Amino acid sequence: MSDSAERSEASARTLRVPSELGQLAALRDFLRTAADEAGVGDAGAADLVQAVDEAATNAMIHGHAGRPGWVEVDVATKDDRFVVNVRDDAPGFDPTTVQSPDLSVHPANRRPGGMGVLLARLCVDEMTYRPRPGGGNILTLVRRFERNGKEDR
Amino acid sequence: MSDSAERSEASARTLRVPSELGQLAALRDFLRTAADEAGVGDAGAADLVQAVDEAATNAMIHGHAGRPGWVEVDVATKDDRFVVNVRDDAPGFDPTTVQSPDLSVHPANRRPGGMGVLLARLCVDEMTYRPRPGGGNILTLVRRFERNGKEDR
Amino acid sequence: MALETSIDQASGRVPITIVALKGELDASNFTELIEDVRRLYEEGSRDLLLDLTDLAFMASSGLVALHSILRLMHGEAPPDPEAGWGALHSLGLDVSGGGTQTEVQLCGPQGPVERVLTRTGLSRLFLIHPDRASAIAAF
Amino acid sequence: MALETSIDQASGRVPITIVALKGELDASNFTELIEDVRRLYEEGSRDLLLDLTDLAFMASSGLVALHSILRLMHGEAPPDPEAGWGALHSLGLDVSGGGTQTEVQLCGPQGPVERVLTRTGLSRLFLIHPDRASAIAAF
Ligand SMILES: Nc1ncnc2c1ncn2[C@@H]1O[C@H](COP(=O)(O)OP(=O)(O)O)[C@@H](O)[C@H]1O
Ligand SMILES: Nc1ncnc2c1ncn2[C@@H]1O[C@H](COP(=O)(O)OP(=O)(O)O)[C@@H](O)[C@H]1O
Repeated sequence: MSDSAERSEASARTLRVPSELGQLAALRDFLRTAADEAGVGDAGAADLVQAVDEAATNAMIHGHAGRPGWVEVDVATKDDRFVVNVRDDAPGFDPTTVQSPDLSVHPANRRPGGMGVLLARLCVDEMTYRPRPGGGNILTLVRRFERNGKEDR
Repeated sequence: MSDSAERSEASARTLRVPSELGQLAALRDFLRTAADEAGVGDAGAADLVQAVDEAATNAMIHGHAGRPGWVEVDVATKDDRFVVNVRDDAPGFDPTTVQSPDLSVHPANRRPGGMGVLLARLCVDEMTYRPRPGGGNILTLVRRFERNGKEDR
Repeated sequence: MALETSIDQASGRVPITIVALKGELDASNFTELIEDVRRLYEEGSRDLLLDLTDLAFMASSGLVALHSILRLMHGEAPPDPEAGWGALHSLGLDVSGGGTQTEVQLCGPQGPVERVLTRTGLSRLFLIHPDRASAIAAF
Repeated sequence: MALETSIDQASGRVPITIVALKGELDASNFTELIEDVRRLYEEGSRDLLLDLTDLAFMASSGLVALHSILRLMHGEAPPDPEAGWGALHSLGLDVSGGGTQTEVQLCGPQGPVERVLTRTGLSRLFLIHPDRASAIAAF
């Protein structure tokens, strides 16, 4: 697995940005273009953009927390699965362990914030975490889509 | 130098694509967005896009020549210099050693092709080559521009 | 795509301040939006319509901005962005009667933004109108 | 942005086939353009106008396409893309009199594309018109 992960790190289309909130827009554009090319559809592309934005924002705000670092996103299509890896070199943190806010509580009685991980989760079909060999984190997000007549080339 | 080169490899905004001609459009979009953000101006941005496209195309066609590999572009602004590094993991080749076609010969009497390196050179103010530590190539392209009243932040 | 904010005035049964958002609301700019509204409140605005028609993207930090705007427009101590999101407390709104506050209303959310509001339940905090005209009529 | 090719017919003093390019002409698609023109020549086209108005980008491989198109429209053996660019020879056009061939003409190149043509000297191979109307009048 580490072998295939490293191969994907080497050759899939990948955007790396410095850990600055002003770079989030570039990550979103990158995702949007890649999802459009893959034929994921408007809603699917928007959801992928949302999930990646939340993951990258957390890496920058909570992970790097002002220290220098990078966040990297790579994309690949495997059959009907659009697969995104969000990598960073921040301290290890597994967001799949974050407890979801209780949505049955009226939002007026909740604290603001704490919605990012939940939103990311709701936007994709799979979210898996593993530590990055060499330090940092890899969050893998998968969204299924219908390959509506697009040619396989 | 290797130290600062590796630091830039780690944190500047960077797009890596697999060595496939269908990925050139993504590299061009990336450059266009970054040059626009930096305020390089329309003509300057178009020239940078042209130079990077030619360099990346050569890395794919002549460098990897059908074998798997990657091409990576990172961008940074230093004062009035927009600096692009085009990296690849292809066999070592220094394009600054390529002899320019003789433009005084009428194009009807020239062979087609052989214009890429020349065009790239004409589009930028500096073009320097160095081998990539660990294998491959680094071509650095610099274009000067007027920071017309853009705030330094 | 950055965030552009434009401000208009309209009169329904009350004077309405309309803040139209264009672009993308994310972690890099949500505090600017809070500051804009803080200033509007200080200048006397009491009823606010956020026009989301041209907002292409809203991150979860945008939800924090909505929460903060609601606090501000209810005259609660404006949250200090420097203190981080954790410093914001839950809203002191009485929701026991099931009523929705009317001081801050939304209009025009497109698919992606609407899904964010719905998925997180934040839509329950606001009256959400399809467009500006119907929103103005509702104040 | 991919490359879109649309084909029109017009009649000047001769029947003119107009190939309008939209998008970006690069190493991934230049052979498609050559194939389009090969087919047009086989179907009888003898005078060709390339409308570059909506072409936002042309790589040096686009220049190879222009070279090949010129050969094709002069009835020379169509180059074999499989054999690579090196297999293409120089054009057998007589340029000693300083005249420019008229079978392939260009119109509408915008800044970036025009600079590519000028910087490489390829502009000397073609009559280049500002727009489609003036090009049609010139055939
Ligand atoms: N990459 C990360 N590194 C460290 N902590 C994180 C990371 N991502 C999330 N967290 C923690 O999980 C919490 C919930 O995250 P999230 O749902 O995105 O909401 P928010 O960021 O608004 O607090 C954060 O407040 C933080 O404590
Ligand atoms: N990255 C590279 N690796 C190996 N050879 C290269 C590379 N770039 C250029 N070359 C050589 O230099 C020549 C000139 O390149 P160029 O000016 O781009 O024209 P063209 O690619 O059309 O031949 C190529 O034909 C090739 O032999």
